[in-house]
Order: sequence, then C-alpha cells, then structure tokens
Amino acid sequence: MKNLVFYVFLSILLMNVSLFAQDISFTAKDNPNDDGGAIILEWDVPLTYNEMVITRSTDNENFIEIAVVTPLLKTYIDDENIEDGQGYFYRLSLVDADGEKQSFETNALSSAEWFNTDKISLLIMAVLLGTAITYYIFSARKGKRLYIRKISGLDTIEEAVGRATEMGKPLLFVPGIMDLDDMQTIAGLNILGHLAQKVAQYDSTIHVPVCRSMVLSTAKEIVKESYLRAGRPDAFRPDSVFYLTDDQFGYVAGVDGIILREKPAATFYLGAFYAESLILAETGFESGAIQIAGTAMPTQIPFFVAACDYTLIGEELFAASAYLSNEPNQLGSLKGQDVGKAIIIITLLVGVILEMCGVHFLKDFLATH
Amino acid sequence: MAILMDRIGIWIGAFLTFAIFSFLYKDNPFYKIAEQIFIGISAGYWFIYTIYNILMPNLFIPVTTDFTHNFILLIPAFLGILMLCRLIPTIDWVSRYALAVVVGTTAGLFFKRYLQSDVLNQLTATMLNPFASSNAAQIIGELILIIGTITGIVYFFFSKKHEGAFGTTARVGIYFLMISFGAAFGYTVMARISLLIGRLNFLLGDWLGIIKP
Amino acid sequence: MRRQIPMIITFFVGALIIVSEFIPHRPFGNLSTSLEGWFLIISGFAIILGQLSLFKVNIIKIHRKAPNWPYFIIALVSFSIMVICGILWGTQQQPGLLHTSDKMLNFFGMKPFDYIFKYMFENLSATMFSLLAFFMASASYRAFRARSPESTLLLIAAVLVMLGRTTIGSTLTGWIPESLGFLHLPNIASFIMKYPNTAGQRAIMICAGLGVIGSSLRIILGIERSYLGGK
Amino acid sequence: MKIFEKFLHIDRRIIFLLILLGVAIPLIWTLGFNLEVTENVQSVYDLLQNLEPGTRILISFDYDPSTKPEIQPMAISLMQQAFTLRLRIIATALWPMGVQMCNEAYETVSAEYPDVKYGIDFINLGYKSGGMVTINHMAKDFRSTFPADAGGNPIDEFPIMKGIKNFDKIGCMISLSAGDPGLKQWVMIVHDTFGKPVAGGTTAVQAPTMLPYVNEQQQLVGLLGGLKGAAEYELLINKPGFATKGMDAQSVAHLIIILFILIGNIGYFATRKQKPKLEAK
Repeated sequence: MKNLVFYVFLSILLMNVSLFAQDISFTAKDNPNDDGGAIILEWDVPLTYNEMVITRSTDNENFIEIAVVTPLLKTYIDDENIEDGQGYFYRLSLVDADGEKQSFETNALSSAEWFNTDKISLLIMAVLLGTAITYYIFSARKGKRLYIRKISGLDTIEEAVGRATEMGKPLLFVPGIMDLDDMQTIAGLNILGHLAQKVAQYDSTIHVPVCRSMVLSTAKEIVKESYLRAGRPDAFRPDSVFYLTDDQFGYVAGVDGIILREKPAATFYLGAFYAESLILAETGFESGAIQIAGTAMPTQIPFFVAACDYTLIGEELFAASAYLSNEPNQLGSLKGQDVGKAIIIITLLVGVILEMCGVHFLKDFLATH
Repeated sequence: MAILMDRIGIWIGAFLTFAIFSFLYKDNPFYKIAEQIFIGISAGYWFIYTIYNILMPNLFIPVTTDFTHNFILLIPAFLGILMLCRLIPTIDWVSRYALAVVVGTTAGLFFKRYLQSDVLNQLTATMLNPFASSNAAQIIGELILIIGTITGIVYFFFSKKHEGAFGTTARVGIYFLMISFGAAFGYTVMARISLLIGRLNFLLGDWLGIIKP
Repeated sequence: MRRQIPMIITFFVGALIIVSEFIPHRPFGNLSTSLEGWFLIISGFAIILGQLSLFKVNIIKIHRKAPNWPYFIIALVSFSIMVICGILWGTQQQPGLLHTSDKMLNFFGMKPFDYIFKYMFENLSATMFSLLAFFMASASYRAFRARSPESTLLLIAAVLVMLGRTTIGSTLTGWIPESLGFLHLPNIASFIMKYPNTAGQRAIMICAGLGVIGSSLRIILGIERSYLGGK
Repeated sequence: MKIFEKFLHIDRRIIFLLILLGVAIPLIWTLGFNLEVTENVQSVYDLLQNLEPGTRILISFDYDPSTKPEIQPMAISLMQQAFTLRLRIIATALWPMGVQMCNEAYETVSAEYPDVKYGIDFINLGYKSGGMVTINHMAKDFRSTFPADAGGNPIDEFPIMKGIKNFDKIGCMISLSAGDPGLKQWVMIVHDTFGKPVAGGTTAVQAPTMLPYVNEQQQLVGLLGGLKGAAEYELLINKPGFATKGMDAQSVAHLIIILFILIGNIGYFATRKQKPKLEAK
C-alpha cells in the first residue's frame, strides 16, 4: 500500500515534470565554429503562442528589442553588435492562447573558435589527397617512373597519319576555342606535339587553324620542335599553323571551309569546345574523315562521342597529354588523383556495406550537414 | 513617339534576326555585320555595368566618402591598375602580381569547395542502402546508381591497364557514361529548340502579330 | 622578381584561404574575408581589361588592314556608342552624367542604353544561339550513327529522354494502365535522369573534382606556372 | 537500295525548313498535349510554399538574353509565386545582363501585384563579378559585397535589407543559371558551406550535370530544367505563360529530329555493307 502511494506520487511528479518540459524551452549559446560576434538562440514553443519578441540586455536590466519571431522559426542568430567575451541576457516574451503573457530568460557568451569541428572529415580528406598528389609529383620529378595506362585512342593517331600519307591528303588539328590559360588547350597542344612528329616522320601534311594569338605562337613553336625532333626541320612549313579569327562562329565557318576544300584524311579536335563542337563534328563526318576528339567540356562530349571515331572523355584528355609529354608534374598529379579515386571507391564500398548493415557512422562522419 | 520607337525597335530586331539567320545559308556580310554589332554592344554593356555595379559602389564611393575607414581598398585598387598594365607590352609583367592574388584565391577556394561538394558530398550521397525501400524501381535504381558511380570512376583510373575483371568493370563504367551523354544530348536538343521557339515567338508575335505575344 | 614574387603571393593567398576553412579565428577568418572582398574589385578591373583589350585588338586589326578589317570598325563603333550612352544618360536605374530629360524618355520609351540593349542586343544574342537548333537537327541526322554499342546506348538514351521530356511523351503513353506505370515515357525519362545519368555524371564530377583539386594544389605550391605566361 | 542511298543524302536545307515549320506551326495552332509535373519541379514549388510569409529569399539572375526563352519564364513564375505568398525577394546577378533580365521580369510581374513595393518586398542588388569567391564573401559580409542596390542607393535605406549580414536570415536561395558562374557555385557555397537550402532553374544544357546535386543530402532541393521545367512550374502556380505555349512546338521539333536520326541510321545500316569504312578502333 505504502509502495503504491509512493509510485502514484512519483508518477504524478514525473508527469508534471514531463508536461513542464514539453511546454517551452528557450536557450542561448555561442554560435559554433565562427570567428565570434554571434549568439544562437533556440526555442521550442507550441504553435498556439504568438507575439513572440526577443529582447537583449548586457546588464540584465535594460532590455532592448532585437527581433520579432514565430514558434515555427525555432532559431535566431543574433549578430548585431555582439562582442566576444561579453555576457548577454536574452528574454523571450510571448502571449499564450488565453492572452496571458509569459517570459523566459537565458544568457550566453560569444567567442571565436580556433578549430571548426564540422570540418574534420574535410580536413582528413584534404590532407590525404594533398599528400598523395605532392608525394607523387616530387617522386616523379626525382626521376621515378610512374605507370600510366596507354589511352587506347592514341593508337589511332599513328593509324590516321598512315592513312593520310597513303591517300595523299592532309590532317587537320583544331586545338579548341579557348586561350592558353585553359588546361584543355595545353593538353591538346601536347598531343599536337606528338602528332606533328608522326606527320614529319611520315612526310604527310597538317593544318592547324587557331583562334587565339597566344595559341598561334605556342602551336607554331610546338610543331616546329616536333619536326626538329623527327630530324626533318627543313620540311616544316610555318604557314601550316595559322590564325583564322577570334569569333566563335566565324572560326567554325573558317574551319568548315577548310574541311570541305581540303577533305582531310583525319581530323583532330582536342581542347576546350563549346557549341561549335557539333558543327565541326558534322562537317568532318560528312567529308568521311577519321575523327578523333577529346574535351573535358561535359556538355560537348555527347556530340563528339556520337560523330567521331574516337573520343577522349574528360580526364582522359589530360591523361593522354601526360602520357605523351611524360612531364613529371602532370604524371605525378595524375597518379596522386588516382590514389584519391582508389580511396573514394574503397570508402564508398565500405560505406554502402555499412549502410546495408544499418551502421550509419561512416556516412554521418563524412556528411557535415 | 515611344510607341513608334517601339515599332522601329522591333523592326530593327527582326532585321538583325534575319541577318544572323542568313548564316544558315552561308557566311555573308550581313551576318558579319550583325556579329560585330553583337560583340561591340556586349563589350560596351559589360564595361558600363562593371563600372556602375562594381567599381563605383565597392571602390570609388567608399573611398571618396569615408577615406579613413576604407583606405585599405586602395590595395585592391592598386592591384587592379597593375592588371590594366597588361595593355602595355613593356610593363605587362607587373600584372602578374595582381594575377597571383586572383589565381591564389581561386585555387585555394576551388581546392576546398570542390573537395567538399564534388568529392565528399557525392561520396556520401552514393552511400545508400538500396534495400531500405519497398519500391522495386527505387531498389533497382539505387543499385544502378551505386554500381554506375563506382564503375564510372574505375573507367577514369589510369594507373592500371584495362584488362581482366578490371577491364570489364571499366567497360560497364563506359556504358553508364554513354547513357548520361545520351541524356545530355537529349537535353541539349531540348535547349536549342527552346531558343528557336523564343525567336519564332518574337518574329510571329511581336513583329508580325500572327500570334498573341 | 618577376616570377618569384607572384609565386610567393599565390602560395600565401591560397594557403590562407584553405587554412581559414578550418580555423575561423582571427586573423585567418577576417583576413580571408577581406581578401575575398578585394577579389571582387580586382576582378572588376579584369573585366575592364578584357573590354579594353578587345578594343585594342580591333584597332590593331584595322590598322594592319587584317582580312575583313572594315567589320571591326563596326564592333568599335557599337562598343563606343554603348559606352557613351551609358556614361552620359546612364542605365535604367543609374543616373548618368547628364540629366535624362522627359523628352528623351518619351521619345525612346526608355533610356538609349536600354533601348539598344532591348531591341538590338537581346535579338542578336537570342538569334545567335537559336541557330544551333538548325545545326543540331542536321547534325543529328547526318552524324549520329549507332556504330558501336556505346553510341547505340547513347542514341537510345537520347531518344527516350527527348520523348519523355516533352508533352508528347505523356500523350503517347498516357493510355498505359497504372500497374505498368514504369513504361510511361515520362517515367522512363525520369528514371534515366535520376539513376544511370546521375551515376555517370557523378563519376565524371568526382574525377573532374579531383582534377581541379590537383591543379589547385599545383598552382598553390608553385609547380604549375602556366598562368604566369610562358613556360 | 537506291532509296536508302537517298536516306543518307537529304539536303540540309530541307531539314532546316522542316524544323522551322515544326516549331512555327504549333506556335500558331496549339495542339494541347498534356503536361505532367515531375518530382524535381514539385520540390522547388514546395520549398517556397513552406516558407513563412515575410521570409526573405535570394534569387540570382545568372543568365543573359541568349537563354532568355528558357529561363525568363521561370523567373516570372517564381516571382509570381513568391509575391502571392508574401515572400520578399532579394535579387542579385553574377552575369551583368542578369540585372536587365531581372528588371524585365519584375516589370512584368509587379504590374499584377500593385501592393508589392520596391525596397520592401523586392530589391535588385545588381551585378557582381568574381563568381564563387564573391558568393563566399557575401556569405561572410553581405553588406560590404553589396553596399548599394543596382541604382547606387545605399542598402541601409531599404527595409528589406534590415539585419541581413550573411545568409543566416535568408530563407532559401534560388539561382537561375545558364552556366558558369551560376548554380554550381551557389550550391558549393550557400548549401555546402553555410547550410541554407538552394534550388535552381537552369537551361536544359546544364540540367543533367546538375542532377547529382539533387540527392538525399539536398545539396540542391530541386531543379527546373529548361523550358519543360518552366512549363511545369507554370502549371503548378496555375498561370500558363510562354513556356506552356512553347511545349507543343518543342514536342513536334523533337519528333522531327528523332525521325531524322532514324532515317539517317536506317540509311547507314542498309548501305553499310556496300562501302566498308575504316574501323578506327
């Protein structure tokens, strides 16, 4: 009997507490992971309440209004003239459904943080990738040989040059429409170097129309060097690399004209392309040339894939350039990125398996929000 | 008068539209003229808006009205002027100082933002439990999503030859890439047709008045 | 001096921006914020540089009587007219140097700058890209062949999306009963977009993202210097 | 076999003409195919619908007249919906011509909403260069990125800007984007760094590359892709406009293109055995 009374009493007490706790909460704390100057206020108020006003004070006496809010909002970040280290008192005044006024108080300090704890996963990933890339770049520079698979599209280069020689027709190389500050243009020009050397060896001819003056001088230099490397500097014709115009469609019209007139045995589109990609690919296809394309422009790849015999997709363009130029920086970076890809594939597999087993730790750790 | 000028404007617009469309037949002087007007106006617009919307409110007005609080802005202004030195070939190298700030900032921000949004978040977005759903299409779809993403990355893995099981995986990857290129192709067709619809709406509606604009 | 100092600047700026992500505390947080504010101003100058160099290049072409040089005069003239109108009478919201009289507003119905923009530029710009609708159609017909398993897959996906993403898709298969809803063209297109397309795009996104990370790192560490011009 | 040969050599001018007619005729005489709303469009609609009246939303106009037919209808619909819900719009532009696009959309829409006041319910802050870096700067110091509106008036003068120091007091962000800089950059900063919901309207060219962001982490809440997305949105807010009108033309043009792809491929397969093409792979 005594026990029963005790339990009844206890349960009434607990009920009361839980009722009270369910009612209204109002808390303030330093806005986390910032450089100070902000306090975050949070409340849990039933929707029946209204006229919610938040006031603030530094001395707990003179409160000034800072915001009018609603139960739905749930949070408010106060960043008006907040000084770090100064204590602030907040008061939430509201009116319940019966028109009765109530108020709740809380206080907090603002501070600046030395480490953003939301970013641990980002930091780990950044360190891993950064180390992998720099490690491989420096080991490549020291002369370590790094293996990169041969991009299969590159085999077609030799075949195309051979075919052009047989047919007595020229080759056409288009380095895209962007300037030298685009990595794709540089990658394209690296491949041009390799191609021009083959052209020189086979004693074929190549046309390189460009639309940027900087690209013109660089491309000329590259082709000349390739002829030199092939031991045929005398065969180099400076006018094989020429400037058409800077305008996108004007350039396309010019290149189209060349394709129709010269009927090249093979066309190469390697670099950064925009809307002109499909016009070029169409004209080339009609003329019956072998077409080899490569670009990292995601919106233009489909046209090249559909109309060309071989397309270097996205990163493959850079890989091909690294493979051919054998440049340690490019090779090392590519290798480092491959390590990144391996890390991602493994993490992803582990993550999926964990998710299937109902363990969400890894996913929660990696997702910051 | 404004109504007349509006009509004249629409006629000018229609003329320029046909001048550009004439390129479909072949490159010709009308097209070339229209193209150069396009380039000129575009450059003029950028020039004016850069001055009115950026250089005036963010630099000139703060510095001239409240120098003591904003004198620090003279640093970017100085760097900006160095940038303009590119126009003079003999001293164009000084623009590299400004370029260094621009490139450094961009590189720093790209490094962390691409890592977060395009690598980490994509990774976690693919960590799914396909069997959590009861909808058959969603189960199949999510399995496809996981397999497609992994095999797609394998295709772009350059440190290993594409042969054996690895080669098969890469092969599957390329098929997924092709489907997404097909989708992109379909969407691009859609986009270009929409632009033509906009043009014909102008010609048939605003200009000829055949359809209600 | 000409190359070393810019490289050092790039390193410090890039490193500061990265570090401020993890350390919001002063001085990192506020320094990176000011730096980003400066970037806006410098990039403003960079745009001005772009327009001025276009002006310069065109003058050089005209001076050297490059092929088609008379056309470049047109570009210069339209550029100058736009700039003069913008400076003298301002734009829709901006007052210019001169007072825009009601007479002028009544005449054009708007300011001259906006008039040129609305009637000339908008039409030119919209038409330029609508040309692609025609090229798209003829290229689709003449160049897109199902030559290999890859391009076949590409074409099938393209056709399904083109059908499913228009009203005709829902009309064509609207009669299909609810139980076979997955055969409804818009649903097929949605499925392609949501799963295989997202998978492919995501793979590209992750690999391209790693590429950006690699090149950013090379730039910050001073290994990649092509942006400084020359090798 | 002759006929298949012919299949391969249709004059491109015929194709041009057919496309022209295929778009023009349905614009004049509408066919009235039915339209269905897709998930991604619905999510954008719901996002705005669930905001409290008075909430400020950021809309960025990152496009120019070249893609106006695709994106302007979205801008108009979004503004209509926002003003109906009494949401307040802060407009910015990462493309200089976006400022004018915004003005044009506002002029169209504000005529229907006479009680919408500039500076209280709407403000156009104008163009800022710098792309992602500038967005990042706004997120930390909005007022120094935008000291004035597009007309050069200090933002302190406008009630709508009260208390906006960063993205904290902004309900959601919508980028109407035709390329770079645009939606991608907004997603990276506004959602992935500062945790605010981001939605977008893009050209159809951009849409497939943006879809990986529409995931359970909601890097992107939803996406309007191209004219179809715009038409679906017009249907949702029940105000049919340009996009809805264009849907028939879009459908017919797609059919014509698909037909030509088929003809080309039939011709190709029928005649392929006759002249073997060098296999490059």
